[in-house]
Amino acid sequence: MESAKGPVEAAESPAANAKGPVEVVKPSADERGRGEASGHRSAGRPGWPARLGEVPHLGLVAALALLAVVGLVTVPDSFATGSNLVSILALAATIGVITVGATFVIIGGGIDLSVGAVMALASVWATTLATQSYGPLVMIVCAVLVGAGAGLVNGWLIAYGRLVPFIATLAMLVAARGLAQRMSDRKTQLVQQGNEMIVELSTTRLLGLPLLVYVFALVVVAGWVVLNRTTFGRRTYAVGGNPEAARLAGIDVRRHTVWLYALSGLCCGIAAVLIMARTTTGSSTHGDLYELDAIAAVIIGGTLLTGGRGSIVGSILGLLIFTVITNLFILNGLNTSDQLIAKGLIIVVAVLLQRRSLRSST
Amino acid sequence: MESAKGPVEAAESPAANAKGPVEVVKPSADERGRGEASGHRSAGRPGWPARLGEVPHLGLVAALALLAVVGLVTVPDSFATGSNLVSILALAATIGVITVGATFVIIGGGIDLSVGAVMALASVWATTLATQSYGPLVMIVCAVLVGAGAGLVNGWLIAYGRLVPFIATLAMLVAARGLAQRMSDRKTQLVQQGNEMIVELSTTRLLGLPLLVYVFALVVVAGWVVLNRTTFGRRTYAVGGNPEAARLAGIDVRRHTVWLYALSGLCCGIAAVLIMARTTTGSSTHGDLYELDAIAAVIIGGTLLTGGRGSIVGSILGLLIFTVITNLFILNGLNTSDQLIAKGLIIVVAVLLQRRSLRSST
Amino acid sequence: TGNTPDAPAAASAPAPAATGGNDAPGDKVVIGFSAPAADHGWIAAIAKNAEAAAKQYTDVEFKPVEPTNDINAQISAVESLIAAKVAALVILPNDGQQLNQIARQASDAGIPVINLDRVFPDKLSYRTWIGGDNYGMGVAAGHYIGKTLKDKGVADPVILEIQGIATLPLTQDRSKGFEDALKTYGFTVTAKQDAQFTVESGTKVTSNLLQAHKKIDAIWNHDDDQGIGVLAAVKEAGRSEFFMVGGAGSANAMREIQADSGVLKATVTYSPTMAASAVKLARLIAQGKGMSDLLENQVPQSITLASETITKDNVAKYLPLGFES
Amino acid sequence: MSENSPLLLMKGIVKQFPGVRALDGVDLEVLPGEVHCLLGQNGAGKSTLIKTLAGAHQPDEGTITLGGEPVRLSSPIAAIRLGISTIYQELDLVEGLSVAENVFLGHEPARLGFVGQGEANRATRALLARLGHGEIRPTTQVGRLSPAARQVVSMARALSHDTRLIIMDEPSAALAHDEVDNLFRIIRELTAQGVAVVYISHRLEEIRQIGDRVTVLKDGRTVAVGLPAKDTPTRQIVSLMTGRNVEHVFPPRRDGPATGEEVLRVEGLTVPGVFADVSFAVRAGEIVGLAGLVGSGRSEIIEAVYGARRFSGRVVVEGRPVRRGGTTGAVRLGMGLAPEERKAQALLLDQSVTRNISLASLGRYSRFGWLDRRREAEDARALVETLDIRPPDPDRPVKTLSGGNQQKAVLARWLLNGRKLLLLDEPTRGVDVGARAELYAVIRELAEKGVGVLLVSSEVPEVLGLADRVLVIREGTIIHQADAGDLDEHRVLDMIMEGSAL
Ligand SMILES: Nc1ncnc2c1ncn2[C@@H]1O[C@H](COP(=O)(O)OP(=O)(O)OP(=O)(O)O)[C@@H](O)[C@H]1O
Ligand SMILES: Nc1ncnc2c1ncn2[C@@H]1O[C@H](COP(=O)(O)OP(=O)(O)OP(=O)(O)O)[C@@H](O)[C@H]1O
Ligand SMILES: O[C@@H]1[C@H](O)[C@H](O)CO[C@H]1O
Ligand SMILES: [Mg+2]
Ligand SMILES: [Mg+2]
Repeated sequence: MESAKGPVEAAESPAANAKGPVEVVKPSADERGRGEASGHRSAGRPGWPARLGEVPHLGLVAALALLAVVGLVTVPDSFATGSNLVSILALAATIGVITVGATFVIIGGGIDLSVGAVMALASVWATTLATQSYGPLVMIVCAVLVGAGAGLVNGWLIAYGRLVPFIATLAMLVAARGLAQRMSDRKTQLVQQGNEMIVELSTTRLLGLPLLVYVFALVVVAGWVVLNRTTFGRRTYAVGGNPEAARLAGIDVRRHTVWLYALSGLCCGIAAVLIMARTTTGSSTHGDLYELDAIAAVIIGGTLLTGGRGSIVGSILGLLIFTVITNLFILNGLNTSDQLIAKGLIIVVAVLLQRRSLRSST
Repeated sequence: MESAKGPVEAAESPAANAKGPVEVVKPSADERGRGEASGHRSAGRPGWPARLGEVPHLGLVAALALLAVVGLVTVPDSFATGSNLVSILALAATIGVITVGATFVIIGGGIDLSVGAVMALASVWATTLATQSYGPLVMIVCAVLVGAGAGLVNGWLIAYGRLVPFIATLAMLVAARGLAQRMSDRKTQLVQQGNEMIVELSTTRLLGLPLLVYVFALVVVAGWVVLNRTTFGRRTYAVGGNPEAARLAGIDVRRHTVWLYALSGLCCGIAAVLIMARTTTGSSTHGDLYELDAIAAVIIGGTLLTGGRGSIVGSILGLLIFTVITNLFILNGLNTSDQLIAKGLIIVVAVLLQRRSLRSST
Repeated sequence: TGNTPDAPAAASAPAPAATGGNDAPGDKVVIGFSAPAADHGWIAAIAKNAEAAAKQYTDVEFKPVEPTNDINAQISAVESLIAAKVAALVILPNDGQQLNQIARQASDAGIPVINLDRVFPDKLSYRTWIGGDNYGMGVAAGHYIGKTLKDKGVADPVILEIQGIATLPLTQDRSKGFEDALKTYGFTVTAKQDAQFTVESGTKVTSNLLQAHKKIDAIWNHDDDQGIGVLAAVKEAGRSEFFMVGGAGSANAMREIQADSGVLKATVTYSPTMAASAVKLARLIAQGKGMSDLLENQVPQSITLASETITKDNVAKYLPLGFES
Repeated sequence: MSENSPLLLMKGIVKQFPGVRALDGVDLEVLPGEVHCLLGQNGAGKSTLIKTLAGAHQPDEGTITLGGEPVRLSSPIAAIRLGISTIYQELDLVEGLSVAENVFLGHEPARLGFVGQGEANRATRALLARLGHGEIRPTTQVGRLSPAARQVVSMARALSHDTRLIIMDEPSAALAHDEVDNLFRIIRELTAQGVAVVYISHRLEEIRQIGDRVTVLKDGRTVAVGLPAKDTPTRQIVSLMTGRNVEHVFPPRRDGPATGEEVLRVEGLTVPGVFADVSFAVRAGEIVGLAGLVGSGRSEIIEAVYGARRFSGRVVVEGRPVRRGGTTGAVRLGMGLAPEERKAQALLLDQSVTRNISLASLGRYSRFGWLDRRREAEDARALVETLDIRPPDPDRPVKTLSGGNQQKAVLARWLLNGRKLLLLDEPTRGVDVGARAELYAVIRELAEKGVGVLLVSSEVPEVLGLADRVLVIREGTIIHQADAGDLDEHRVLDMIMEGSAL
């Protein structure tokens, strides 16, 4: 686009030039031989979304709506009830918290396969008789610390040990499950009497919703705020999008990477508290295959597996799609085989829908 | 950074993928940011082998040797016996065949999570009473076709449907397992009398080795030749390394992508035959979590998850490490928990060893 | 198959049989052992019981191999035991059909195979089978539920079934037994879902099922390990209009039954003590001994444990046998 | 087709990108055997035009006629088959493959799918020899080559096809002086055989040397066709390109030696195998230029100073030493780096201009980590205006900007947070004359405000015109230092090539 300023000025003191962008779009450009198209070129479409990752998640919402319609048609009595919605949210809460952490890691260009195993380990550690003897608050702190600690190890191996994230977190997956089995002697550890506060997260309701749904909501909001409103979030996009550029801009990429995995581990620790609340147990079998579910939710939500782009809202929508699918299947009494087939198809359709909406909105 | 995967994305915004080519402009990735550079790192000096992927896999060989020493020390009587080596190879064969396909897909910039499920589906389809009535050859053809067909669907969804590989193949994983369960009515299907030819692949020995080890070897050799000596292999590196460059060089990136996944599916079909031979059954439960094992083997073998670099030999060495670990555990009678912990640690150590050997040789 | 609650649990008693001098040291034998990965209480108890039984004997060298859920790896594990020329093999296969060939190889090589729990289809593959009665378990649960509902005079009851791993033949046997027994009362299963034998999946499936069915009369849950999750979901939903029957007989389930504070009113046994018995049988067979209580000179070809129904009334007697999940 | 009928005719080509009309009715006519130069400012649409010609983009409107026949170039392979080969602006090579594999990518000599690698290597060796670069081995992996060598490989690839038209999009941007001469020799060879060349460059003197006719693009339209390349006055070309006259290319230098405080002192700086024992100083308000051949180690020196690579020796900024191998400290000490490869090393391509600008100054906009996004946006907008980044839309993803404007965005990043020392590596690579003048002015103004500047450029006139003092580097050592006014282009070229003219 052409500038309207005089040649000499341009050459000698561009900084002095105070011309605003509006002027450029003005028809004054006309004289220089470019009419309408000029403004068009320069300004782009009005309402062009600032960040691609934050394109309104129309496709996902559409997919969810479609699922809701299916629910209303096939199981009208049970689907749209308050208690079913609560149940869906409660189901989504555990993986949901993990998905928030996974979104950070993936936007930051990494991947965390260890989430389910770390959650299991945290749940086991927090429910050993030794830990339980200190009461519920210590149990919660323990779960969160174990999660964050495992995350730190992941981050350290990746950032300073220079292991590929896939391998480092796969090793953590395997080792954390082993450790969880060892600690629990492969037994399911019940939350003991006196520590029911933990279980009450699931049984106590506030305004009709179990407390753990509030925990979930809190984590999502906190995640959103950190990702979109803080320097940490901004750096996460930079580190994932172009680590070299981030480094040359003075960001300590390695340290940031460590924090990203620690954050993911922290989320696993919180998720461990929720799963303890829901199942009343800590167990080395908790969280099996969560890694696939969490990553799938993140990707369906529009985050690039290569990093640098994505959003929390998308991930949570992606996760809700999965949760609603399972809910619908069971409400309809489908057997597992048919569930699996249908789930595969729905994933494909949801993503295609999303793509279509992205395309038409650009 | 724009995804190095999804050929299509790159095709749409060529400007975006500048990252690939320039990154290595300064081979000194050494101090730059991320651990990922494993493959990169080896760049550097003259006299270095032409393709990075084919860097002598010193670290891997060292890790294997170390494991062998552990075996010789802890279980001297049973480890170094002929029959144990045969057993290791037979154990490696099934995933090994799959790993060859996975190596292609990953070098080509993709990922295939559906391998285990597709193998299960192929094994079930080939062992239905209907298929079995046509005899063993038809069973084999059926398995291979089902595998390749599923791969084609994957490839099509990714190349033309523009789904992210992770999602498309995850959907296939889920759907193929469901379909396998449905076809088999969740029952294990025995290879019938008259079709023992299949089972003989595992029981008949030639020069002391069961036939299926030869099948494995054949697939590895064929994979190596295709990857290193044909235009298809050459283009696989190009499509994975810089899809935009490949497109501009006149390669039909999408079609190539379809073939890559078809190849992976084909390998799953062959693996299905081997698992039928080994277990004398087709079952929807076969191949559980093979995807993680195969991908881990490929990555430990030095193939970049971002595509464009890698080798068959590395993948097979990576797989052998895993197999020998399992074998050692079996021989030592370790309990599961300790095994898992040990396995996690060994993975980390193996990769660090590999990295060290790479570093010291540059 | 018995669901008589007061039948003595002889076969499942872990205490050493004190008869006939069978426990006197004999030839030294190596007994190989292979089972699925101990990822839940029942299987863990299996491994533990086997080991404990072996420890009782100075003449037994116990050689367990890596427990795994990967068929391919279990085949390799058994291969390594064959190569080690053990005197007898105790195998709990991940899938009897899939492991049949390798068990057959062992038998052909002259190693007696004691097949535990999940059965090999080919009788030439094993010397003796010992296991629970899966069909009988279903029958026991079906009778308990059927009779209770009939007594209450419920017509057209909503009966739910929560299975374990759906792809296991034993699950299918259990469901069949359940269905058959209910039929005798004119009842059918309203809905069923499978829950992977894990606590978490028990919670997940149940909380959805509770949404699908606003009024339930009875639930049979196949497995007491996953049952902890099932009960948690019930508690979370605050539902109590129905009663529930468990499966396998974990100590935890028995305590719940004893306390009688929740929906769990009974469980039908499937005792992991069978592993201890299997090791004992393996020793006898390897040493060429018979079972001294029986007249025959040899150990029988198959032993099926009875599935017993544990309720509040008889739970005290069973509690010591319950395994910790 | 007769001698003088055009080989290629493009008429009314339109190409629309989301939000951008990159081509708005472009005409182009190329005769057989001529070197047809395409000129235009950054973002004028040159690359887009040649991509439609290469089959890489599909035009929305317009016709293309080749050798008198209307053609549809539906894919790169279609264009290649019609005898059009292209050297793209972004070096599009596959790093993991060898030189020969890259050259024959997509048309490998093969029998039954098996590559005749020997044959490919031989043919590649011949092509490289013809290009005057016999030293590049066909089996070397491209990832290990310097940018200049890669450019040669791209060229070899273009020549490996049977072509009648070769498009070169800024082929000289990564080349040093002597390399450019070599390139011109090859172009002359080609045109002598009747092959036409479409040549894009921002260096007008090159156009003069090699070009026959010139087409000028501005804002996605053709504004001049078929101007004689040798004798159209520069003033006319520039004003066609920019719509105005650019009078002073280089801003006037301050008189006398720099008297400011020393901001940077480098002593005995060494990175083994790349450069050794480099010592110099930069004062506040001074622009110090590093002149040298491509590959002489200038970028490495700058990166070492910035702490981006390990080194031995001492780097001191305002009395405080720089830690080796950590850029965070360098930024904290007040340094800023505009690296050589802006896309790979500086930009977050998917992100908005604003976010790219603020990346190194996030601390300024945050309290306890919380970002003040309003202030961030205001400052970014102000810088977009000050530097005249076009289009002036700070929310646009930076990847949709043309090269020159991307470079301005990188500079804006460091203008935002008041640097004491700026390290500029090839700040005008691929930047058009108009924008160049603006960049020069910005750099000079910064110096006037007391910023120390260390400048690397492969264009000797640029170093001489902009810098106060020049360090001449050859093979990793400083062989000469002088005030820019005491040097001329010839002397510097002699020194960097021969190292003798001390
Ligand atoms: N893939 C794309 N998506 C959106 N806009 C694009 C894309 N490619 C180019 N543009 C826009 O089209 C216009 C023309 O760009 P082009 O790259 O052709 O310019 P150029 O003349 O080659 O500039 P330079 O000299 O900087 O290389 C610019 O405004 C650019 O931002
Ligand atoms: N990590 C490395 N290992 C070995 N050699 C290297 C490494 N990095 C750079 N080099 C070599 O060091 C020399 C200096 O390169 P450098 O990029 O600094 O040159 P330059 O003067 O900046 O030229 P250009 O204009 O291409 O940037 C080159 O020969 C380059 O190939
Ligand atoms: O039969 C047993 C059990 O009953 C248990 O519940 C799960 O594992 C099976 O093998
Ligand atoms: Mg261009
Ligand atoms: Mg340089």
